[in-house]
Amino acid sequence: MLLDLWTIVLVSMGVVFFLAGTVGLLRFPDALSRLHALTKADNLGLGLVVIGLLPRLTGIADGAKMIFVWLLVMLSGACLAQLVAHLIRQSGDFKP
Amino acid sequence: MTAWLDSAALILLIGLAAWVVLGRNTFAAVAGFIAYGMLLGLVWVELQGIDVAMTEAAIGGGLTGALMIGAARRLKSAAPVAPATAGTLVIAIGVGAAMAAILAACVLALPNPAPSLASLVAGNIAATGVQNPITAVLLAFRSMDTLLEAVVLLLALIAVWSLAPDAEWPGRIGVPQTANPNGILAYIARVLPPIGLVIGFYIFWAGADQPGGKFQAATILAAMWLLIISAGLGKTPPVSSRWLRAGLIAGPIGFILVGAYGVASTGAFLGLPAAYAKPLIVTIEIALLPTLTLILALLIPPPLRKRAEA
Amino acid sequence: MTETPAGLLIVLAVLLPFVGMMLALMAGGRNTPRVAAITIVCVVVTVAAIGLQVAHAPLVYQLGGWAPPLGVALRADGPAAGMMAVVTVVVAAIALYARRDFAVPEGLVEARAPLAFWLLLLAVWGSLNLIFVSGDLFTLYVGLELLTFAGVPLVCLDGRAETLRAALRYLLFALMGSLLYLLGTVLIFGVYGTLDIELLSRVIQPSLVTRTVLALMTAGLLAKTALFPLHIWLPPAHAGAPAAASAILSGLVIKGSWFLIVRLWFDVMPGVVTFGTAQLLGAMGAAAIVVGSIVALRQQRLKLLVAYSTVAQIGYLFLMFPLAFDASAGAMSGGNVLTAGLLQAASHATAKASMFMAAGLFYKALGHDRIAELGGAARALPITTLTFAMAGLALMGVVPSGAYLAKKLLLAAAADQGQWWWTVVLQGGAAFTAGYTVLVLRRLLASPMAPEREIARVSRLSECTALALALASLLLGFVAAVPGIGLPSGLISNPLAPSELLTICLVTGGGCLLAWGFAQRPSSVRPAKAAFVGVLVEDFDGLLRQWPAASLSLFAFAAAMGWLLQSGTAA
Amino acid sequence: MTGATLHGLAAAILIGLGVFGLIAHASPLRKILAFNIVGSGVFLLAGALARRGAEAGFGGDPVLHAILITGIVVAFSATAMATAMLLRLRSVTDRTTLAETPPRHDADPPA
Amino acid sequence: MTEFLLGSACAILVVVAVGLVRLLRGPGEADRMMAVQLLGTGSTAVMLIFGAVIRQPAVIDVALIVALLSAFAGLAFVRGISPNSGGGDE
Amino acid sequence: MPSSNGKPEMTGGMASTGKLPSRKAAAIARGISYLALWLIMMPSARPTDLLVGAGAAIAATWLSLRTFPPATGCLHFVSMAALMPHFIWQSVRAGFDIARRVFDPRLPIQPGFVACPLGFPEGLARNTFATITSLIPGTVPCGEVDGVLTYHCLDLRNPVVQQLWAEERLMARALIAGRRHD
Repeated sequence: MLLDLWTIVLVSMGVVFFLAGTVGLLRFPDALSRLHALTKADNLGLGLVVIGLLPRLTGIADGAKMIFVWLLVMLSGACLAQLVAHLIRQSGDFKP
Repeated sequence: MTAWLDSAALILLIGLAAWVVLGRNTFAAVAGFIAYGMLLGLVWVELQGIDVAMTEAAIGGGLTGALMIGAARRLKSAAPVAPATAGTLVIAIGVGAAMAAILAACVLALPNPAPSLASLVAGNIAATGVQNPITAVLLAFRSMDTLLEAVVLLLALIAVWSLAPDAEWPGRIGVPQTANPNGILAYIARVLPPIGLVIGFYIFWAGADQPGGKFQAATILAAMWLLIISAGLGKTPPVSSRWLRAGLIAGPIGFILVGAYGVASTGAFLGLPAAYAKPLIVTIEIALLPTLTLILALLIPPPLRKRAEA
Repeated sequence: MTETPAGLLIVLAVLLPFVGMMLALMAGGRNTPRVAAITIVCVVVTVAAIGLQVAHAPLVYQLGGWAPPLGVALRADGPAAGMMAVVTVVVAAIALYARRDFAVPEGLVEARAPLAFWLLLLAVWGSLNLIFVSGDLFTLYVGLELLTFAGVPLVCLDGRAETLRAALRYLLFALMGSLLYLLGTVLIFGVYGTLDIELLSRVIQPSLVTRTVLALMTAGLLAKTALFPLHIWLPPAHAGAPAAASAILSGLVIKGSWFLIVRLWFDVMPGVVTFGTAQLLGAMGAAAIVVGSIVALRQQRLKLLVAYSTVAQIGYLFLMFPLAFDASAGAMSGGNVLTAGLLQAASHATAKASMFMAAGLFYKALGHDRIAELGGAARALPITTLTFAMAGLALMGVVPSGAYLAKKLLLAAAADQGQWWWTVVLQGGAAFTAGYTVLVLRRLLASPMAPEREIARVSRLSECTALALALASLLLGFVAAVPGIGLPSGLISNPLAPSELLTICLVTGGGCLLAWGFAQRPSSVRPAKAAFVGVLVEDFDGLLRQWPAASLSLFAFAAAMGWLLQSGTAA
Repeated sequence: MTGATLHGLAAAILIGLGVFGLIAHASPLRKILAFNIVGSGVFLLAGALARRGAEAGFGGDPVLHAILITGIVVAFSATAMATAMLLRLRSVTDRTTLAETPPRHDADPPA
Repeated sequence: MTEFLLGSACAILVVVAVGLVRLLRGPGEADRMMAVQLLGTGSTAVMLIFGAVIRQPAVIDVALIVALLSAFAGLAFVRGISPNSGGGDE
Repeated sequence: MPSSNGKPEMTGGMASTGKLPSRKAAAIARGISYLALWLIMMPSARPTDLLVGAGAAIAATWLSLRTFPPATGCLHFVSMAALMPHFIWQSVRAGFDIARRVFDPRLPIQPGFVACPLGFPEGLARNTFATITSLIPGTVPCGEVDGVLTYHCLDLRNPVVQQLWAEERLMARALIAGRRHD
């Protein structure tokens, strides 16, 4: 029961952060600010979903694998964010 | 509730497809196509085709997406293409709609209960020694298709090679790619591929008993290799390389040799003797893995020298 | 259904070319042609062995020992063995012909075009053998794709923009066809739960889905076969490729998808076909003959002329479908008409390959292939001129060619069923063929325009190979004498009977008239009245070969066929 | 309506969309994209059929799934080949459409 | 519980779909690709949730592949749209 | 662009003080971590599975040593692991920070660039630092010129540079820099 509560709370929060990412992507005025919303809110949303799902998995290894998926997404997201940021600055794709 | 999730994913999928087809901007269409590929993976998970989901996510989303982006960039400077006339558009809409309607009617007219070979597979899977039914079909029941498919890939590569400028034959085709060796692209190209290698081997090895297998693994490995190449940390081998050519034919030739062993041991080409079925399947997969990896990676064309010999 | 002991031969026939291709890739450089030659010898022996076996009984092989529907079976029946034999002859001839053209140039370790050519030649062969013997619809799909992937690069071996464009058109259109075929395969599986041709042939019933499937698959395969009006890619692709490659494309590659249509209509779902659809297919064939021939007559370049004549000859291959429809049973039935169709395919494969070879030799010797300036070529290349003439005669259906035999059988069937209109088409088609053969021959035999024309040397081996192939086509009619083919005896009781000779004279005369009427001529000469029709037809053809028009025709054909399938049963 | 039917209908729509793109787009790259859409529609249709045939404890008909994997790889190689051809065309000329030039009535054919 | 999980999966999908407005509107290429990344992360999350619902651990492997390959596609995109990326053909 | 003069001297040349491990030590450390990764994915103790896992780990280590020679720097695993909770916390803070701003109807942001001179030399150390700092609240690194990383900040009113320097001090122990790639 407590575990269910854990799942419900964390997954719901995950949804909220995905929402934050989307709203940021739509509301922020320039490309670089949108990038902030994307890299930060989304990764946290995915992380919360992952942690929320942990008690529902059958094995510890599955949980570790799931966390690894999250870390992988974070790593690639972080690197990609820098590359995109560099690109936006270079191409003048943004308004200062 | 599942129906809701299904519908949401499918509506999104159709929307993205419409964007890919209808969008004006080619780059935007390609971006939509990548999103489409990712979403397809999800839809396949919903259809409980885990193996297919892996393949579609890896090949449909990742590799094809990268291929298309590269192509779109290089075609940017080409002369613009005249848009279709209104008449063509109207007729094309009609044809597309008619096609969709007829197929929808066919889907609704399919017999119930649906025919299936699932129980036949379940009844015979023990003879193959593997537990993943899809691997059993791919490497035992319909192994001819898999063998021919490896040949198809090889042939596609020969076709792509046959397009190379004469001046570059038999060396490295295309311009080597470069990037700042201390930049972030090089950084990720150093960090990610070893991890991808471990994941690729895992997907490959797990494929005998659970979803996964050589195609998915080969796609991952190919993507990692391409990442290394695109960051300037490695080069494609020259087409004359003995090692490369040996790797390219290792898979199909190994497959055929195992098949010939089947003639000797079971009396049927591609037959698997019950006692050694699983080791033989693994042997075939091990032979195919480098071949598929090399071909999938080399099928993504490197930048060509412009007007090298025009 | 039970397996036959010699079945392993079929596996060999399919896999040996591919193994040869891979070993040739590994060997590389100057060893590639050698490995290809060894492979060809091996496959020739295999196919001969298969032929001997099939003469007694069809061969069946279950791969991996798994019986359909779970496994995949290969079957070599009479038509499959016959087609395999024809392909073997043509491939061997093309290999001999191309030995000089695709040798590695001096001073190079390896060159791109020769390597690609030899690998692709073997790949085409393997895929064709696979298509002939495969008993599984999905394996056939893989075979079709193999054939496409092997055929397309042959078009653009020289890397010019025009040939690249032609190859891309070919590839995209063929891919559209493959998708339609695959769609049909998937739907079939959804209804019957098997893809095995023999199992399917027992259970398949006309229904909404099977009719849709037949329409989609036929349309897709026609796109790959380039039957008019789906010939968008054929003329530029076949005319732009190197001669040996054109011979492969025109003589062999299109036969793969054509044979698959035959399998589909005669073996998989003969009961789904209706009278109307069979007539539609025949009508498209007739249209192909008329339009293809007229446009061929108006060409100024020899290779384009031969390419358009291929468009017309493809039409010929589809005339057997309406005649093979058994109205009383409401289904397709094989028999003599099917034999006639296969004979036609065989004679076209050999004759057209040798015609392209001859055209390539003229091009090589003269440095151009402008028909108007071919004068004097006959004196320079007498053997090749003879080759061209013989290939033309074989295509026309002169005694004792295979086409003659086929025509006899089809005419008999048309008379039998009272479908007199196909008689007209058959004889008219022969007249058209005579037309462009005569047109070219007249130019070849004319005296040279400029006496100081430089003539390059061509390989004598190539010339002789082309001649041998043309001769083979011309003598193909003698297969009627072979027991076991199952042809009615006494078909060619007296080939020199007055009625036969009269027919030939009439056809040739008609051909001369057509050539005179439609051919382009120097602007100083007043064009004949028919030339206006010719220009119209030419423009019509140009319009149809635009991408939107061609792709629309594809779906329009599928729709028309689906409608005819549906309404034919309701009536 | 079951989930499988839903997916089948969606597949029909995808195929329709892709067919439209194949006909309407003049740019070869967009044609290749549309080809991929049709292809994935066909695969999805097969997936729906496989789901209908789920039995013996499998989530779907494994034969159909295996065939699909083969089909996806073949479709990818076709895409790669078409793209390579297109890029080669691009490296030789500026004009990447499929329409033929020069017009057929030209008097001076290329050598 | 299943209902809740599927519901939240649905919610994530809808939210991410709304983010695709950036794919449609742009204005820059980078904006479009951000929307694609958002969809990639979102569909990974949905996939994981769905895998937990149907109790199929192999779905995590699919998510793993999606994560790895979407990174690859993203990097290709960055190189594809960058004005001075390597390669000699411009 | 607000420049950031007055950077404390102590950070200069930071992170190059640690001793680089030998090639062998680096290989063993990486091999073990890749093997651990394998075990996470395939927690099976069957000998064949372990054998393949070991093979995968060896291949990955070989690849890693090839593209990323130990001489170009390394991460100190223990210190890095010790910092993990801190990074995660920063990442959570970043998410909340974004959510707070996004859902605020006034949209309280003031984006702009900040230049941040760093002690980390080019290569692994600086890249890792940049990657990790892209996860902390309000900053995304977007390129570097002569040892100065440029950050895009969501809110220039925050003391961004001080925050980054604090991170730098924290990470100095975990990042051992080597020569640059060439």
